[in-house]
Amino acid sequence: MRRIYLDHSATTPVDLEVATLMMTYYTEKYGNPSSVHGFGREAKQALEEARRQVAELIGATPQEIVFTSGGTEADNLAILGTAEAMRKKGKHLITSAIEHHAVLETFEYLEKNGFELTVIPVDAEGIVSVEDVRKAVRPDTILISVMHANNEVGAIQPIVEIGNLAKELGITFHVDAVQSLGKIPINVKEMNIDLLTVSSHKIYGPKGVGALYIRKGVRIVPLAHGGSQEKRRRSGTENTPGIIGFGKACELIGKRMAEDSKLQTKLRDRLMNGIVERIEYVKVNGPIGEKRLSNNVNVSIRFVEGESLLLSLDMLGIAASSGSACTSGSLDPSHVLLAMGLVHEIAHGSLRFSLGRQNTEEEIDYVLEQLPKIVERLRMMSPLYDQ
Amino acid sequence: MRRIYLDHSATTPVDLEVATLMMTYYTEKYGNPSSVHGFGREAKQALEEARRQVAELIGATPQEIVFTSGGTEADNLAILGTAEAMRKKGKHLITSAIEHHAVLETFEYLEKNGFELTVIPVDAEGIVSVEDVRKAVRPDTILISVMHANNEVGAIQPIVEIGNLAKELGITFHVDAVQSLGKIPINVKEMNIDLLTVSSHKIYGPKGVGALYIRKGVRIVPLAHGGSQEKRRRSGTENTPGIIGFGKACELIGKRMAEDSKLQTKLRDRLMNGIVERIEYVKVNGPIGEKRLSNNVNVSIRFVEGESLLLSLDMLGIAASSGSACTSGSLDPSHVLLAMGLVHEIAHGSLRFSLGRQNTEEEIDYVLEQLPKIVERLRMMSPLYDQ
Amino acid sequence: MYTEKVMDHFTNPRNVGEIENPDGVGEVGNAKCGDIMRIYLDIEGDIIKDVKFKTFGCGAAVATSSMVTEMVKGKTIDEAMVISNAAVAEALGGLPETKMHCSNLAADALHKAIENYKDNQLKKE
Amino acid sequence: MYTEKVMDHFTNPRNVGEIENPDGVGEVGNAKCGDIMRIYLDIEGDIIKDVKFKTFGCGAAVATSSMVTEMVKGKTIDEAMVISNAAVAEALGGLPETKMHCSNLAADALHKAIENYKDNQLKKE
Ligand SMILES: Cc1ncc(COP(=O)(O)O)c(C=O)c1O
Ligand SMILES: Cc1ncc(COP(=O)(O)O)c(C=O)c1O
Ligand code: FES
Ligand code: FES
Repeated sequence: MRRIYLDHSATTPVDLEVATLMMTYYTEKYGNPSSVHGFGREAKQALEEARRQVAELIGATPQEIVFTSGGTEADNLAILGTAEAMRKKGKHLITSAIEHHAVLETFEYLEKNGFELTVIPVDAEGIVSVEDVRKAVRPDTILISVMHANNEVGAIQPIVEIGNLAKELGITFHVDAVQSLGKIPINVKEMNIDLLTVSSHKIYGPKGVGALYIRKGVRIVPLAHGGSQEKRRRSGTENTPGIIGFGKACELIGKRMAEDSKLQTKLRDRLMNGIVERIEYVKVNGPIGEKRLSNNVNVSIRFVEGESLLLSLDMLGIAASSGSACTSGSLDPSHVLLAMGLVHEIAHGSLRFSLGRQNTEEEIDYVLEQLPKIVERLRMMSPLYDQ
Repeated sequence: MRRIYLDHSATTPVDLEVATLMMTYYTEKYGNPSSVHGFGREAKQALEEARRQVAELIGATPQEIVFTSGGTEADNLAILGTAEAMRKKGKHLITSAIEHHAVLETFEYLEKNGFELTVIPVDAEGIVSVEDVRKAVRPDTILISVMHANNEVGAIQPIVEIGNLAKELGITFHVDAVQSLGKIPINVKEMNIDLLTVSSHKIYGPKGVGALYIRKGVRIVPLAHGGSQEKRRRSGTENTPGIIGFGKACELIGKRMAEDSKLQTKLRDRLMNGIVERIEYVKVNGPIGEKRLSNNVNVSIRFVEGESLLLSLDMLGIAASSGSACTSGSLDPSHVLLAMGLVHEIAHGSLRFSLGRQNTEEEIDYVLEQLPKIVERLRMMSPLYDQ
Repeated sequence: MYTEKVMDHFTNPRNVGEIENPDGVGEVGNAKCGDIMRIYLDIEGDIIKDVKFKTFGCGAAVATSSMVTEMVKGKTIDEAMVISNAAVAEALGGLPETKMHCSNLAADALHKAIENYKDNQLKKE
Repeated sequence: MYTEKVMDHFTNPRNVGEIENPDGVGEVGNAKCGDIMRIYLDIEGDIIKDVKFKTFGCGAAVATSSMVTEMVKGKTIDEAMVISNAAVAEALGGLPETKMHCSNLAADALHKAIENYKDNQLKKE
């Protein structure tokens, strides 16, 4: 069976060059970077090279990069670490309604533990308004956290403007850039970002590796205790091969970003327009054009349910994802689509295709050929659909 | 230059079979295990197989295994998670003086935050007395944490007896088994262990992966917030290839444990006895015989300093480690050796060789040939040494 | 995640559709996830002669709908009334833990359709 | 972690040993890590004619000891007194951040040895 992978926002394959490099560090240069001997030194050196590569992609200095076990840990470290470090200064936190669970649930945990939280709404396209952020600020606000680009609908947020605001007000600014890294240029200095979350497995690097950029001078209380790795900001033997893979992936995507983006934008529009042309009662979710990630397609297909769509696509070897309640453990449909004002029933029938470097026009055309048939079949089964 | 790796307690190379398996999951079967489609399902399936493999090695059921980013995170999760879950029941914690930093520093953090801590001393061989643990128990004791085998001197602790005590008293019992896994048989049920920490990179698996065994019914508050991975006990996209590698490494070491142990015991004794015979003023640290890990050699060489020894060995391609202050960031010499009653100056000149599967007699003999010359040279330089 | 049997019933659902002038109709929405199912019955004497369904829902919802229609066809309404959610799930070779609630849809819609039939009978009398 | 120059001085330390009947001796222990260094001086007029050291310590301790002896040989004691820790570290091409304290050992022992020489001179007068 052919296999078409259109779920790159969930995770990407590891680049072969990256994987090959990692192999060396698994089986030959396997030293612990904390060790004094040659095995340790060669690992340490490669680790520091990776730190440089990650820093370069986001306009930071290597000393400002702390490696973690992924985006989730980096988000937690940023938010819990700031709250703990600043609790004497204030108790008010600001975030947006469309953040990833790793951000939202961490804030909700803090809210249950004595902090106060304002969740900024979004407009129908899924975009936060800078004015809303400004209005939410209080004298005791210690942290603003807004993602760079949303993982479900690809909506790019006005980070530069929020960064200016945060700087003007002297409030720590955290940005979850897991989905934008390698797709949109990032410069933490120019964007006035204090804390930035990135993750390796969304940019053709290995899973289980991420990093938090911590601007020089910004204090964070660590989550875990133990060894003095990462200048005491993150304990535990470093995942050296993983980190080295992440570094390499950053270097590669830095070079390829412009071209990748051009190609994927073309495929994205072909797919999005194709679906709208071929299927009735379809709504595109998220912004159109410049404000949308180059690899994101998100549509709601009325009268059918998301998991059924996914399963049907899967039987043809097409991998996608959905904001349907039925695909998640929680049984609530996508909080992002609901925040954008979609009713439950329509959010329920949403489908996300996220493109990657290896996708082809031919694959897109195959999806465009198959999807209408699937929708037709499911609609025939649906009590909500009356021809 | 030849390279002789004798630092397996710091980290091990990844088994080729393990690394090859991992490659498949990096580049081909790269799905996110939370995804509904085929890519996700094949990853999920392999993840669950790994969970079974880890569980089997320690006599647990798969549902009781939570994967983490390493031993440090597992230790933190066990200790912080129990303290948080049980804080209404009591505030008293018990651990030993020779625990790994990941355990000790986590307890010290809790001590600074309202808990009370008793640190049990050890005898001259580095072994905790069960009676001391019993005497330390109070009505409000909520957790006892004692490691299975010590990472510096290889001292194996009376875990069965402490487990019986903890069970009798109804106190949660955590064991850090990072160093014993794959070297001594472990059965969490028979040993009455409630929480057990293991780490992949000490058993020829990849770095950045570990697990916490949580006995069914024992409640733990998670460290991080976000996705609902690992039944909500550990959030973040799973490091699938790493976990799969860890599972395979568990399977392999389970099969090889008896033979590995026999071979390494022979090499260990050859090295330890050889050093004592060839060099004057040498003290073996830790127990001799049954109570010592099969792969650990630890000696204090008087009048010389540990880092100088390491560097000199390293120039000959021999990788070892030391309890010297000068090799650590903290500048305090090994807390383990100090707890065993060694004076600062002698602890300072300690050397650990930790053997692994690939070491040979010939390598040991090379060390035995070179080490006396190194010691001689450094002693000639030492103001403490008078012929 | 799903058994082969579930996938079979999802891919080739039995008895999809509507019955014109049915003797009983039952519709339920799953409060937990918002999925919806409708069942149509054609009853002669006490025997379920024909049954059809329409479902807006996940794979498990479709499969349990299909399965329950197969299970009741030709049965008496009393036999049908005692078919439980668990029985439907079991007939499919089991459902994932998080999907057990989906089987409620099918059994509940069936029971509602039978009650609707009984109501209709009462009204006719 | 160490520069080539540090490793060179560690491997081939200059001026290791003792001086019989030295004009000045200085010994310091590094409070931070417990390492120990002893410096022996042979002084004629104001000039350091010979210098030897013994060190119990880390690689950086040995290398800075060796380096400092090279730096002062042939110098006047006034010139030697102004040699700082930083100067020794710099002469070695730098030291890792966590190892900067090691350079204290060498400069401090040197200065102590010179003071000891001065004390001895005073006693002779
Ligand atoms: C926006 C966003 N933030 C955070 C995460 C979590 O990162 P990780 O999967 O590395 O834990 C993800 C990935 O799912 C994401 O899309
Ligand atoms: C006894 C012990 N516990 C915990 C750890 C930490 O495990 P990891 O290196 O996987 O973070 C180690 C490893 O150094 C160890 O030896
Ligand atoms: S019926 Fe909604 S999740 Fe199955
Ligand atoms: S002098 Fe002790 S660490 Fe260098």
